[in-house]
Amino acid sequence: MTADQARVLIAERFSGAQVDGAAPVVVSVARDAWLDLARFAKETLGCRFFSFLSAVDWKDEGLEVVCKVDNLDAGLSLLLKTRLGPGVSACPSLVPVYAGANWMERECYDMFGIAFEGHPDLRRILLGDDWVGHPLLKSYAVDTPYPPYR
Amino acid sequence: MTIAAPRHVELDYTGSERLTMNMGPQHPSAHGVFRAILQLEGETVVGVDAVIGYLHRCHEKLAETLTYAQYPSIASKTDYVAAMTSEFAYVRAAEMIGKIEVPKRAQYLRVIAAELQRVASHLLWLGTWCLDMGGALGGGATIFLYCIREREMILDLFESLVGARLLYGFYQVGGVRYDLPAGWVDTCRQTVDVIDTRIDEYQRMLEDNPFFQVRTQGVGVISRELAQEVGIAGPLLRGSGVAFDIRRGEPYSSYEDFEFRVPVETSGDCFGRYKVRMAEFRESLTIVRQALDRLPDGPISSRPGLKSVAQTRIPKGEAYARVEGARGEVGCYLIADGSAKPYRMKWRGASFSNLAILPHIIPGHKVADVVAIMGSVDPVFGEVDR
Amino acid sequence: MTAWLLPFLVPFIVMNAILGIVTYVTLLERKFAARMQSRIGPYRVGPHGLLQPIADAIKLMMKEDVVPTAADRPIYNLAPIVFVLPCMFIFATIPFAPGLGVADLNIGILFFLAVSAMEIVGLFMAGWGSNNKYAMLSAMRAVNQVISYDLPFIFSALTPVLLAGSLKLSDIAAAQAGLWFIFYPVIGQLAFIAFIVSTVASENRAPFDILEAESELVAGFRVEYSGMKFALIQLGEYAHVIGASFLGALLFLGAWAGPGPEWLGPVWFLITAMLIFLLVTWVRWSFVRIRVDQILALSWKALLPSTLLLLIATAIVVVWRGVPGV
Amino acid sequence: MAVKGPNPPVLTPVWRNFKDLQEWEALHQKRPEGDKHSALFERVTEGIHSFPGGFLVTTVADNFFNWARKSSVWPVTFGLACCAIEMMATFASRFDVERLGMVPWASPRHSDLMIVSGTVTIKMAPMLTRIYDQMPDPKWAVSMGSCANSGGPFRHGYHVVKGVDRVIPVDVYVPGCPPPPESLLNGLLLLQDQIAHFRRTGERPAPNPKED
Repeated sequence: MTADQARVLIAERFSGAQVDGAAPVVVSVARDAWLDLARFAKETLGCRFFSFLSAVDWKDEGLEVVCKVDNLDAGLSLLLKTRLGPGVSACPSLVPVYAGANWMERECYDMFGIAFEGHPDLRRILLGDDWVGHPLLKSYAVDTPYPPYR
Repeated sequence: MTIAAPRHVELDYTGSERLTMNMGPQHPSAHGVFRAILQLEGETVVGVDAVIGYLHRCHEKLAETLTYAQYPSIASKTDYVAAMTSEFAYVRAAEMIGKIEVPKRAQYLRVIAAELQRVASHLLWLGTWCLDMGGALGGGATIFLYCIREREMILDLFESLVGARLLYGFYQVGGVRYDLPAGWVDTCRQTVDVIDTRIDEYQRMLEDNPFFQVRTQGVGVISRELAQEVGIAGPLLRGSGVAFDIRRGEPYSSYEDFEFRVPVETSGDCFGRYKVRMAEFRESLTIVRQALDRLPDGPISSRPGLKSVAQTRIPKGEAYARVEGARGEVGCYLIADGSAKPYRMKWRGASFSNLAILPHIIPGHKVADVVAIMGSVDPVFGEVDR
Repeated sequence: MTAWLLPFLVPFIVMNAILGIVTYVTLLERKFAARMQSRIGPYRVGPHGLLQPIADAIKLMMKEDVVPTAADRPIYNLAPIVFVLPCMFIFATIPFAPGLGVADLNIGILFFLAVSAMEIVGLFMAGWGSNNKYAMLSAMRAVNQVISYDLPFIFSALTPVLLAGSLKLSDIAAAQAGLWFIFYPVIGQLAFIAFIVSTVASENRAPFDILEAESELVAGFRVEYSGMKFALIQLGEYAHVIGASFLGALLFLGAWAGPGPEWLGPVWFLITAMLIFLLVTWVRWSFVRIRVDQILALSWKALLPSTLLLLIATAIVVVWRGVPGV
Repeated sequence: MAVKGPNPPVLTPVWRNFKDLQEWEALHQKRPEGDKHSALFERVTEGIHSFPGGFLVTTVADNFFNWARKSSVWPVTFGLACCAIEMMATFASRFDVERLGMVPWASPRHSDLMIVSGTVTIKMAPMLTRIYDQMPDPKWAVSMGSCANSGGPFRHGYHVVKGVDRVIPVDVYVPGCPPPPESLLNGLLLLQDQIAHFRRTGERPAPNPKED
């Protein structure tokens, strides 16, 4: 499975997807097709290796979820992206497809406040349970004090 | 195949109580600040909840406030046991976006530093793992102290190269910061030879030892499928039978010039991971020898004479760079917006993914195995919590 | 010296000598371990670190005595004493030279083995009374382990008893005047190995120190003890190991039999006992710890049957030769 | 799970308004009531001290006990971050703090010294205080590395406590990022000097009694 074949297959299956790049192949889809894309990447393209999942805060344009999966045997890398849209912070969870998404999505929830629908155990992972706010949002100051430690 | 959420093993247990035991955050075998909430039935662990974040130092947020010249020395504080490789990932991501050429000599110097760092990191892993299994008041302490002895030799090399022992700031965008001091190459050759013989000693000490074998063989087995799906990398992945090494799969920094073997074990248990790491020691030493032999002359940086910290500017773009760290795939997903600072940085810590395997493999083992498995995973909490 | 003073004076001397030996044995072990690990070990406190044990003891005495709120107070406070007493009693029957001992009972070895197994009571009290999960788990492991290893310990100690034909420790020592039991063909060596293994295990030393288990259970049953109580527990552990080393020297290494005049006997005894102690220490600092189920399997499946067979074989040999003794 | 609303409003940073030194003075911890002794012990020593010539006994005893305390300072193995690796190197063969009588113990109940080696985060700070409270008196704390001293390179982070002295009282500060083992060793020697001047009243002397 080369990057070209993968591009063609993705373009056939997902009509609204933007596909470019070679290493990694960057695929952007709508939020509804997110879970399908991951399942397709795993089952059809053979990308079994789950590398990471994170998000980017594009200020007014809203949040974007980024995920990278690999086909280690063929040397194919996919960078999957989906824009959630302004003001939306909910996204389908990838845990049913990739077990490794569990902690990554918890971290993403912790840092961006994205509620992953269908996640078995969505709670904060890095910060304490009583933390207020989601630090990696651009609206959060890096030196926000936290009483009583400050 | 979908792997279900962490399994709970039900035993034939007639008692009415389960013991909830906290391991950590301050625990001798936690390798830092890790808390595992274990559910015990007698001595057997039936469930584990891992609590991390005790060392969350806001790396990703701070990276947005620091320039490309400043951040590499902070990046070394993510994986502080193998600081050289964690700087490498960040610098490489910036170079990929900016399409910055790195001189050949700088590439070789990077390889030498990264491979020596891998040896140092694996030495610390061997020491602390045996410390976990043998106890601070037992045989493990002896091996630990031997390993630290060899690690000090490599740290001496780094100290004469960079001036620091643990966290370096050696890599910079476009090259490396310092050239080799006089006589360094000879000292390095001697050190490499000494460490090679010492590793033989450890192998003889450990592998023939029946106590060591019964503690490691068949303990903490990770299947090939589970390993890929959770995304564990490095020696753990290779210990589970997947022959994948980024240095071989997508060579960076002139790794294609060197001959080395990618060790693979199919057993997937602690002993398999041990064998992989022991083989990696040798391969790293081989690479260091080759790089020292073929070290080309030339400049050490394509952007010499850095005058201000904000001088390095990267055009708009994004890239994901990964390097093969001592614990696996250390990745840096960088989005640049054309200013002196990145817009967003995501750090893919190898230990974070590796640690996520624990809830899948620990249930069903004894309490004593928990520390053996923890040690074989070799987490560094700077990288887990970032 | 009046006769009524003697029963008080001799135990007093023996007790204090033992305390001195136990205190300095900690230094010996630390120096020995440091040399094994290419370190120096205690060096700066007094000349060559010779005052180190004294400083440690005084410091521990001056520490605050913390009792956890949730602890079972009577049991928690009593446990160190219950733990130390048997470890001190075991020296009662050991003759340090012909006629020099507190009480040379005619069932001396039986007394030793019985009392030495009693430390588990104090140990379990400590684990239970601390109301700490680590301590509790450690106490459970300790009971398992001590029960499993006392049998091979006793069987291997009985082999010299059969060879000497007496339960009296001074008789066993005297029987080795010609040939130390460790040099007794085949049986002697096997019994010695079994004795060392079960000593290491029943004294809870690494690699069988699952109840202390630094890396799993932090410090095991004594995790909540601080100050003087911790010092007592440490003292008891070391006294027990030293007691077992003396027993080993007495059973296998000829006790006070050695070259030189007769008054050198106690010195030889001390040296051979220290040799056994260093052997145990050597084992301690070179192996990784094994798991609790493996430890129990080793005892019940390997050590117990083999020591039992050895005992039977010894009995056959003794009957066949017709006379006890070498 | 329900869709979340818009992002929470920006919280205004407050601590920038402080000057660092004033802030430190206001926030750093003092030892609340000295070190604990039993009331009986206090009364007995007071009695001896008030006898004519009794001060000889008490001062000699003080010196003797302080010698014992400083000769066997047992640190708790408490590694937080990068500095913990250098702390391990200090305990290892080349630097070997056991020469000075230091044995690392795993349980805080057996220890006298806490080496805070690394960044203290807000999630870790309650655990750190708890471990400090578990140690029996008299106890000491060494703050190792700039992160523990002041927050270091992570001072501006939202999840970092800006110096461990805001959580527990500290006796010796060791600078460096991370401090090499030589530095830590020097800090431990300074601590020993300080312990040698420890007084029965529970007062602590100035950090460095040695005159160069």
